Amino acid sequence: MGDGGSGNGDGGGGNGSAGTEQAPSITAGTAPGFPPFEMKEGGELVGFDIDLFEAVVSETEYRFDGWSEFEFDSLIPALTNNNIDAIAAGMTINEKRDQTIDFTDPYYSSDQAIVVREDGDFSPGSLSDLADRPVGAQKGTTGEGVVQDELVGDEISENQYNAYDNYVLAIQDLQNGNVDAVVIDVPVAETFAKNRPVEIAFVYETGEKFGFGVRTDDDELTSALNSGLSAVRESGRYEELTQKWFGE
Amino acid sequence: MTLLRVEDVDKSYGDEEVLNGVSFEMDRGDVDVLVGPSGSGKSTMLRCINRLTEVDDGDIWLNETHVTAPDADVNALRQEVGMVFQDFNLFAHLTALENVTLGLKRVLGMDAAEANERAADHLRQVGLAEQSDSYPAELSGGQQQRVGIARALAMEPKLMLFDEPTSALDPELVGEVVSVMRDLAERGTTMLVVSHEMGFVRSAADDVHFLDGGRVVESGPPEQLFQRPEHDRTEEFLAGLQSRAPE
Amino acid sequence: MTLLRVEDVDKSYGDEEVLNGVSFEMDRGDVDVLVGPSGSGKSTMLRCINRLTEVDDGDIWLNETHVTAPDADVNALRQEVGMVFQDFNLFAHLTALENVTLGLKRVLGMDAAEANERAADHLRQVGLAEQSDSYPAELSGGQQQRVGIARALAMEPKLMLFDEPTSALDPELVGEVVSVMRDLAERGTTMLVVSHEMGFVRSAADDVHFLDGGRVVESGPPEQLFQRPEHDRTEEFLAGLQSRAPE
Amino acid sequence: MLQTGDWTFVLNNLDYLLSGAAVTVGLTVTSLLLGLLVGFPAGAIEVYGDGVGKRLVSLAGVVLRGTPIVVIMLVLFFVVSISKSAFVTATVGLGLRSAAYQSQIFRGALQSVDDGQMEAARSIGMSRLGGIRHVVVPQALRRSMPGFQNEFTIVLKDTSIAFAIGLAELLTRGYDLFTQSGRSTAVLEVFLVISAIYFVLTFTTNRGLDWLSEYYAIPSGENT
Amino acid sequence: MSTGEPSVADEVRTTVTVDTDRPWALAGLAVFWGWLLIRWTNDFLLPNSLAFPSDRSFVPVAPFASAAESVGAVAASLGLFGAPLDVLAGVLSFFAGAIPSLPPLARGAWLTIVLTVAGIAFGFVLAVPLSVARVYGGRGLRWLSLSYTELLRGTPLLAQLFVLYFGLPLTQIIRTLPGVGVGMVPGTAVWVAIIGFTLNSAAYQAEYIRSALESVDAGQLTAARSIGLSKVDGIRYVVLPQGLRYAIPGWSNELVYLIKYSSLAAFITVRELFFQAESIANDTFRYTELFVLAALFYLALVVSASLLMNVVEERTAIPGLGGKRRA
Ligand SMILES: Nc1ncnc2c1ncn2[C@@H]1O[C@H](COP(=O)(O)OP(=O)(O)OP(=O)(O)O)[C@@H](O)[C@H]1O
Ligand SMILES: Nc1ncnc2c1ncn2[C@@H]1O[C@H](COP(=O)(O)OP(=O)(O)OP(=O)(O)O)[C@@H](O)[C@H]1O
Ligand SMILES: [Mg+2]
Ligand SMILES: [Mg+2]
Repeated sequence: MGDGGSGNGDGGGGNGSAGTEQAPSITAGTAPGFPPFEMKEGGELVGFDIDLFEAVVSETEYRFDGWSEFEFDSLIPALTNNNIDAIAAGMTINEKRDQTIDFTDPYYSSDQAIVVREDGDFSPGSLSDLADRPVGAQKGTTGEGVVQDELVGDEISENQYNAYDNYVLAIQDLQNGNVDAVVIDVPVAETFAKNRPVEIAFVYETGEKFGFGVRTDDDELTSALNSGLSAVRESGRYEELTQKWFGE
Repeated sequence: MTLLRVEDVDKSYGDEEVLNGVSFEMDRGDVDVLVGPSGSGKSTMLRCINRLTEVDDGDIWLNETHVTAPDADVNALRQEVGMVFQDFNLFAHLTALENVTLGLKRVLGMDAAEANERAADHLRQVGLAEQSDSYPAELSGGQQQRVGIARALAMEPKLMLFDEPTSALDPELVGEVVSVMRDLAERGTTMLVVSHEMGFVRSAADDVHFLDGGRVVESGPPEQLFQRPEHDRTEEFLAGLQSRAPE
Repeated sequence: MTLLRVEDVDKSYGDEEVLNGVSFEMDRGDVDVLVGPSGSGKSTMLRCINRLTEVDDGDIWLNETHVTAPDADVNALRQEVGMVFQDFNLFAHLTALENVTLGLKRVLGMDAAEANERAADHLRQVGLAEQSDSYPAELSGGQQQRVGIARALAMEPKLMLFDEPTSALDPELVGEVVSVMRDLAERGTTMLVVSHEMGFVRSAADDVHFLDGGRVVESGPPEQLFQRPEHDRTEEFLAGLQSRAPE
Repeated sequence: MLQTGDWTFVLNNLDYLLSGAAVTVGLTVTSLLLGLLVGFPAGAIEVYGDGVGKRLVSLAGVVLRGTPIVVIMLVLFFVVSISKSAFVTATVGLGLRSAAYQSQIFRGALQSVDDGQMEAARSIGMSRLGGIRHVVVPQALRRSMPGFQNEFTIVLKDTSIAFAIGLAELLTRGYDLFTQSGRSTAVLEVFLVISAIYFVLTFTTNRGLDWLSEYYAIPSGENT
Repeated sequence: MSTGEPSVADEVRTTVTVDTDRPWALAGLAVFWGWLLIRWTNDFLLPNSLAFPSDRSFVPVAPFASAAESVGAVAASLGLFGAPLDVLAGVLSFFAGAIPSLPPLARGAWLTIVLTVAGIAFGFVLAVPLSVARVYGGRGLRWLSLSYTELLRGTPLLAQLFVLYFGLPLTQIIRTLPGVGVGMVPGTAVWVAIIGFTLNSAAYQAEYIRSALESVDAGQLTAARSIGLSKVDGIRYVVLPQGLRYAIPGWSNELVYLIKYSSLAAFITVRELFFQAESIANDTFRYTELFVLAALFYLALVVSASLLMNVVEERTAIPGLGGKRRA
């Protein structure tokens, strides 16, 4: 399985919780299909999170041992079960997650975009306009949280919410007409709006922030990543990366 | 009045000539028996008559029907010709009664009541009134064969074919089936029977046809064939037969 | 010199008394035959001797070995007692030769060369030198049974048990097996045989034991038993047997 | 729906897919081996064993056969967490489930060997264990060939479910391809190609196993 | 092209059965089904005004949670000897964690059953002509039927579902059909899943039925023809009724398979049992409870299906035909 990002096979690598060794190695998990944060290009794992996390780790004493790919909603159990040592997957810091895992300082802030087809038949201006419409989101994301908390039960029925393993499929199904709107992080939505026949109808402000996920008992790694993150910001590398991935 | 006319029938499987210019005739009410060594073509001959097997050459007529014509209606023909098999071939998933009614309902299009009535009649005729609700597996071989006979008879065919109807039976069960057949013969049913049951042949057959290697070697009433056969081959074969069944 | 002593053996299955005080003796070189109606306990008697079945009561001695002792070494015992089965039970995945060598190698611990040599000898003795590489499914029934005999003989047992060795064979194949057995008898093999093959019994048996309902009704040399049986039951049974096999 | 551009895209990434197919094949082999290693003794215990051991084995079998493989894999990965490696986890999941099925195949095969074979073995002085080993098992193994063949294709296809724990096998890689931005129009092409690869794999292994079982068949068969 | 025809193996696989002489297993099933039926009635049939809230469990959590806590405390105080109590506390807290997720799992189980029953039933309708074509058809029909079964059996079900859902414009068509997704009628994805299971299951069922048809004695059809039945009628009235009885054991296997593989519908957004379990687990991070619960649900469904098929087999048994599984 030697190819590219999927480093599940390299077994015995670093066990992050060992802690005592010099320069322990860490494995990070991500969920591609979330452009421009993480995605596959020609079999290679690329994206903002990928570059940023690798840059951050290189500022620490930890040795980076490669990426493991998961479905987004499998990342947290993978982390708590030591399958990986950190999550870099555009993961929003929220209370529920914070009870199970720890987050580093935020490295990006985002809101949720409501994406619709470009044809203009349907252009909602607020969540209540979505009443009785099939709506999609990716399993386990903040977008799903918005749908579940704000829509299901009030505006739409449970059956009108379509949950996908992946944004790309959600957008695909939007194009196919199986859902009328998809709730999705703004930067991702912008990428899709650029190269797919979809557009952002409106932005639902959640003020959410992305952080890297770390096990609760792994304070050393948390603080190392935090200082690494400041170092990357200070060196101007962070600017470069946002320019590279979000710039025109 | 001629009911069945077999004219110069040929049949080969690959290189093997199984029937080779077979001809004979039967009148209505006749009971004819085919005898002959294993592989001589007896079963094949029967199967040609109801077109379970196609002849290569020659003609078969049943009354006015040209059996071997390519456009003959085989399903209609088979209603005219009842067949009783060596290993019974009762429909395993149906009771004795249902075995008999299936054809009445699905082929003759009778309604259930009528079919049941006629089937019950025929089962009674073969002595199985009691067993009508039993499944084949619950019947003895002799009883199964009698259901087979009832099943064929119920279609009220013009001609009944029997292919060694008793040879798969235990010796003590042969009697019941032979007696049913003798009964039929006495009541004027036209029957063409492959059998080596000498008791039946002697008491019921009008004509016996001796087949060997796909040819009719000799035909005639049983007394004639048994007592003064014209051919050595016939004599030899029949002598073997008679010593085998001494009753 | 007594080789086998069966003393007052009882055996029941549930309520059914299958053996009921059976006693007899055999000397080295004897050929004894057990006859009796179906269910009379003949097979059970044989199986008690090599402990495929356990007796309920009574004793069996083979030479100095107390067969029925709870601590007897059954595997050692079974090397001393060869058994030939009605339906052969050849090892289906092994060739004729391998059928014979398996026990030599795995029980007697011979090396391959020695085992092959001895097996080939025994196959030759039963007339199957040619077939040693054939699998059971490629052999006729008679050939299979001869391999079965060779397999048992190769262990060089003191006593050979045969349980109706010819009754699963087509009539025309019985002869080959009987002639092999007759051969063994002439060469002094001690044999206890369940068989109703009159040809074999008359020409080879030293003693015949007639079992009925789990008891030895009568024992004696075949002439005596056949010509002046003491019991009506014996006479009746043997009369049936002899008429069945007129050769 | 089928577009040349998409075909080119898929064919350009064929080596990516094929390396996924290699993972698929590897996973199939390790799982089947584990299944054999565990399943064979388990089958033997169900036939020859007794008491608690037998009960435990058959209970484990019922649980493994009654639960979807995706649930088994997720439990192993996220609940029991037997290994960091998705490959090892998938092997254990598929392997144990396969063991549960293989044990039934062997059980059936062992039981189908005629009792007379064992009696014959005992009658030449073999011990029970010797009889099982030299007479019953060799025949049972041959008889379980068709069942094993069936199991082979089932495991091969079910490796695709390791998708759920992120193992980069064939299906996951197909998924990777069309979830790249701008490539979602290639869904159908991707799936046609990976289906074709699966088909070639199952078809050729089946023919291979056919050949193998014919090669090792006992002449004239045992199908009496 | 020749198929590997693993008929022996297929029969061997019918193995998820319970001994009917284990009353506790049957009692457990009875409770499970009783609860499911009440739950469904409550959630789907009763008007909201009358119904118990559909997202609340019938059984309160609190007693389990507090019991778990107190037993756990006692266990801790006993030290080493508390081990059995510790287990009990574990079981109690498992229930406490599991109870809130029961209502959504019941809804998921409903869809699982819908998918399975529809898949097997529609699959059967397809499988009969497929197998008949294979056994009695001409060259062309035989080849067609063989290719279909080989193709569907040679590729993973998951891939087939992806093709149907994402690869083909099926969803666009189904979506526009009247009634889809309205009220109790399942939505688009469910229909796509049903189509997938139907097509896939038809291939497997066709194999079981084919080998069963082939085991019907040829004399049966000859006899049927000899009383004047046409070939089609002979197959219909004589061969199929027998063959289908022989096919029941294989068919039970297929039912069990389908129950388990219906979980793959989760990957195309169908909210069946496994989907519900996974999504609650993702939400609450209670992976252990949810996956173990899901496994228990599936086991209960599978065992029930086996029992049901045993009854069917007994009911359709005819002396000398079917009934006892052929060895
Ligand atoms: N379907 C077939 N294909 C090839 N050869 C056949 C077929 N049916 C019959 N035969 C051959 O035709 C010959 C005559 O067979 P047939 O069954 O008519 O003989 P028979 O006189 O009925 O013999 P028996 O007394 O053994 O039933 C035999 O050599 C047989 O092998
Ligand atoms: N394992 C068993 N369990 C129960 N009953 C048995 C068993 N083996 C044999 N029997 C019964 O013991 C009786 C004697 O059987 P046995 O096989 O010894 O008779 P036999 O004289 O060899 O008869 P046959 O000539 O039919 O072989 C029979 O009634 C049989 O049903
Ligand atoms: Mg014939
Ligand atoms: Mg006996």
